[in-house]
Amino acid sequence: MIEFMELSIAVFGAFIAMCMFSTLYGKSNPLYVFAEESYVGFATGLVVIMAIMYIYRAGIQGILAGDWILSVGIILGLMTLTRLSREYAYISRLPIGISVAVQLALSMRTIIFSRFIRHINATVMNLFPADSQLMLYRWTIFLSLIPMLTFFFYTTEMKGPLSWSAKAGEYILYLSLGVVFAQTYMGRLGMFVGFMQSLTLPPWKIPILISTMIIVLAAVVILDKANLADRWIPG
Amino acid sequence: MASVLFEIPGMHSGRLFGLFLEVLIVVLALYYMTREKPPYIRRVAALDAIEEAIGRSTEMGKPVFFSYGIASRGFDLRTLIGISLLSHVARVCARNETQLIVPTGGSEGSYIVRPTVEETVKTAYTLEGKPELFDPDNIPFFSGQQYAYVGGYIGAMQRNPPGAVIACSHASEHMNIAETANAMGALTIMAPSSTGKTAVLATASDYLIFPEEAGAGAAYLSKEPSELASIRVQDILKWMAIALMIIGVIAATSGSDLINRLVST
Amino acid sequence: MVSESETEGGILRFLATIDIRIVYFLLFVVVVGPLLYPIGMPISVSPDTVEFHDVIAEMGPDDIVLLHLGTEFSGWNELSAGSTASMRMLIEQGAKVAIISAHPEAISISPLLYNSLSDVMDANDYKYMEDTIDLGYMHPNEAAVASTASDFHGTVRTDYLGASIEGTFLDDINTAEDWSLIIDIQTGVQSAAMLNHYRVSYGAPIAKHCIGVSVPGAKADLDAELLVGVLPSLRGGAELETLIGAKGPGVAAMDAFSIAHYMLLIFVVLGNIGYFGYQRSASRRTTVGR
Amino acid sequence: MSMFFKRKDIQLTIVVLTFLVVFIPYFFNIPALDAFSKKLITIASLVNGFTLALAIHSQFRRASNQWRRKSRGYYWGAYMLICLIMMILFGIIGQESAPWHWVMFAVINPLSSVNYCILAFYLSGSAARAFRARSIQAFMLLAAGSIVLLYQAPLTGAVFPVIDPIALYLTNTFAVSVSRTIYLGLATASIVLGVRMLTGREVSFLGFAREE
Repeated sequence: MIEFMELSIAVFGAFIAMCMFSTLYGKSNPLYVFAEESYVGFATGLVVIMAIMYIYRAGIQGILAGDWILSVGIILGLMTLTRLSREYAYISRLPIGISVAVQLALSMRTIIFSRFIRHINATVMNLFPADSQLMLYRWTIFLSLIPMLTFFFYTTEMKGPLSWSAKAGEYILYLSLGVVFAQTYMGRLGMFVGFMQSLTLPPWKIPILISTMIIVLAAVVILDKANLADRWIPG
Repeated sequence: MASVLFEIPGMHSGRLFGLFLEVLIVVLALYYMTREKPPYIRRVAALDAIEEAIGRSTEMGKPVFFSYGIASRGFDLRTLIGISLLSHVARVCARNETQLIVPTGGSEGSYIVRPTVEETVKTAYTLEGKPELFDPDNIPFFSGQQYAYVGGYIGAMQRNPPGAVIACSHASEHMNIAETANAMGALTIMAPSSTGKTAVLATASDYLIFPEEAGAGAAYLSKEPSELASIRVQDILKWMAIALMIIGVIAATSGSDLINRLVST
Repeated sequence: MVSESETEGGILRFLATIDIRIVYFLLFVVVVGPLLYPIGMPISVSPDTVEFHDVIAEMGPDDIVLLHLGTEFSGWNELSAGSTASMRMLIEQGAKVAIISAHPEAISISPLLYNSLSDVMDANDYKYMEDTIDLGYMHPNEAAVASTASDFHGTVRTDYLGASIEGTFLDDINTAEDWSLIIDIQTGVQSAAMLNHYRVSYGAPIAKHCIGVSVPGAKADLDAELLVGVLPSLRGGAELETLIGAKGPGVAAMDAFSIAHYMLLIFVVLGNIGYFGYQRSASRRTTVGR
Repeated sequence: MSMFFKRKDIQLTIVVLTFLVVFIPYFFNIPALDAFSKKLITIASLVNGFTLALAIHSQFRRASNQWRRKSRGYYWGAYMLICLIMMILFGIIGQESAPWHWVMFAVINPLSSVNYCILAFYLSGSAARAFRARSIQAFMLLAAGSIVLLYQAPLTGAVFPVIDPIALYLTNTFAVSVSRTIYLGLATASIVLGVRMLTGREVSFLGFAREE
């Protein structure tokens, strides 16, 4: 026996998903706006409640456990709220400045390792290892990386060998982007397939999916043909 | 990870070369920021496209849409590049008296960025001597939620078809914007912020500005010493990376792991 | 009467300038169709998946693993198969698992994970609080990630419902280096922060299960030894299910996955035929006109 | 007192000092500074949490503007606010409660999912429409993309195993080098941006206007 809760989630979930999909029809319509505004409201509410939970768990609980220095975080946090007033917005500069400075330090102290040094390390390899496949991989990475880097020089004039290298870099760049395109498509398709699977499993959901699809599509077409689509959407 | 060449007492192991590079970048950046003579910087082709796109919109009497991304991390590199390009686009639009619409929102970080964007556009109109043309309603705030913002953005384009859409530094919503802009017959100039987005937008936009080109473009247009310095230092570090890689590969192939150990120190 | 060349131009023109809505409709059909009527096409397993599998296979009862949910619901559709298979392996091997969410929506994903594996947990006498703990939404920003990496108990004191974690297996965790493995389920939420503050700063091994968009970057990080394994997209999930002999939704989705890929390729080929054919015939007409 | 917050040099000094407290102990072994920096990091993560109040404020302002102007469809703003408030109430009732569970799975789950998977449609559409071998560059993109697309369909590898090594070669080499190219530039650019912020050449984050 399917519980009412589960059934209502399946029916409403499929309906509101189809409302969102209706944007593919190419024109805005009230069903889409209904889905969109529902998402904005509920998702913003979710983010807010989660932020409060985080402040409570990482901050208030810590203060209650005797880690009083965390109260500085709460005070500075409250100071950011002055941003809402035109008159006192300047007070928020202090907490925002501190928060940005910490983020900046966290990023600057690590990015040089994770995005520069480790990648030089990974490129600097023996180009003649015993494994022939590995050899091919290493040569290719080395020989494709350097022209691509030269393609992105901006303060050096492109003359002679540098311009040839940059031209080669451009072709390699497009070849690489082809690979990346395919992988991106795989990702988006994976999401779509996974989502449609969640709407068809267990099988009792299938009639719900198909009927909501038909109802929403019919509603969108009727609204469009009757020129009603524009009337109920925000201007 | 290769073993370190040597250690310095009082310092954490394996972090010396990183600190050296940081200090080097700081010194180079400060040098180029304060130098009188700006560094040479080559023309970036996509910038011509921006002027062309605005000109086309002016002729058609349609608005230009410009967005700087959703600023999900507040004032990060990509957002600042977007704002830098915006100040240029706003000036050209003010000069041509073309309507410029700048959708804002899309993330929590966008709340802090939005007032700066408004100021930037206002300043551009004032500098062009046309402050009366500045209209805050042309900088709509759609939502703090990524896809609700996209919904608003797309809706605005559908109601007020643009002549050109210039979108920088967006996240996954870049594709939605590009596709709708194409459907509305606008000229699309897309400046994605990552490899994945560059690949997909290569098929969906009229002009593509590579992530690094956008930074160079912003520096080229603003002629601001600190932005020009940024491009110059990036090039120097790239030369350095190439040198380290070539020497390192030659050394590694002949059996020495000196470079790997040096950079791991 | 319509001449042959004009008819040909018509078809080629149609191919070159196809109505997008036809593509959209067909994509719906080729995805939903095989889900309703599965074909059961064979799949091959890639070396990346084997590497990812081997990393998890090394975990045992003495190991404490962090399952980091850097995904929202949409990403979960793509990553659920691989994540569930990974969690199943950990439960069967008796490894301890803590879950941290980095996206507000992920707090409702961990219960889904536990529910889908409740029979495996029962069969292995795997219990909440003793063997696994859900720590809830503790990674809202980069500073928070750095904070749990450098001072775990200074930041996290309770599970997601407020029960104290004192006296549990998490007592052994003080900094990021105490984790035996981190399985990072990623759509890009705090992904770089995990690398910077867990891997680079403390050397914690990270195996990443990511959406297709992030695969190129993850591959570069794998090559740079910043990651110890990469499981790419839904396909990786299906392959992992195949490897551990627990075929589930991932494998079932592969029919639709294959056909949708072929559909796109067919459109690209037809579009190019249309483009070249239409352009060529158009230029021929122009030449004749002159 | 207000001068303390309004003066750019004072604010910048605080920013630089905070930066150094977090930056230095990462490289040098100074236990006291390290302990302090750890607390500072937690404090910063808490401060970030409060910016959410700005989110609610902006949503209320948007909805009330629509209501005041009585612009077309103004009632949607009110509907959105009701949803927002309801969600906060459900959160207060508890994350184990039925209404919370219902909203998470009947509203947020499907809408979040559709928002992203709709991109599969846009990608297919633009590929079908614009993936053309117009130039050598476009041909390279198309050729490499097609091989990898073919490989990614799991059936291909099972029927024609010959495609696997070719596609793996492309994904393990070219996709790696293009990401690496971007990373190397990004690291330097981010650090230079940091220098610009710390030296007061980029002050928009403090709420000072960006000037030409």
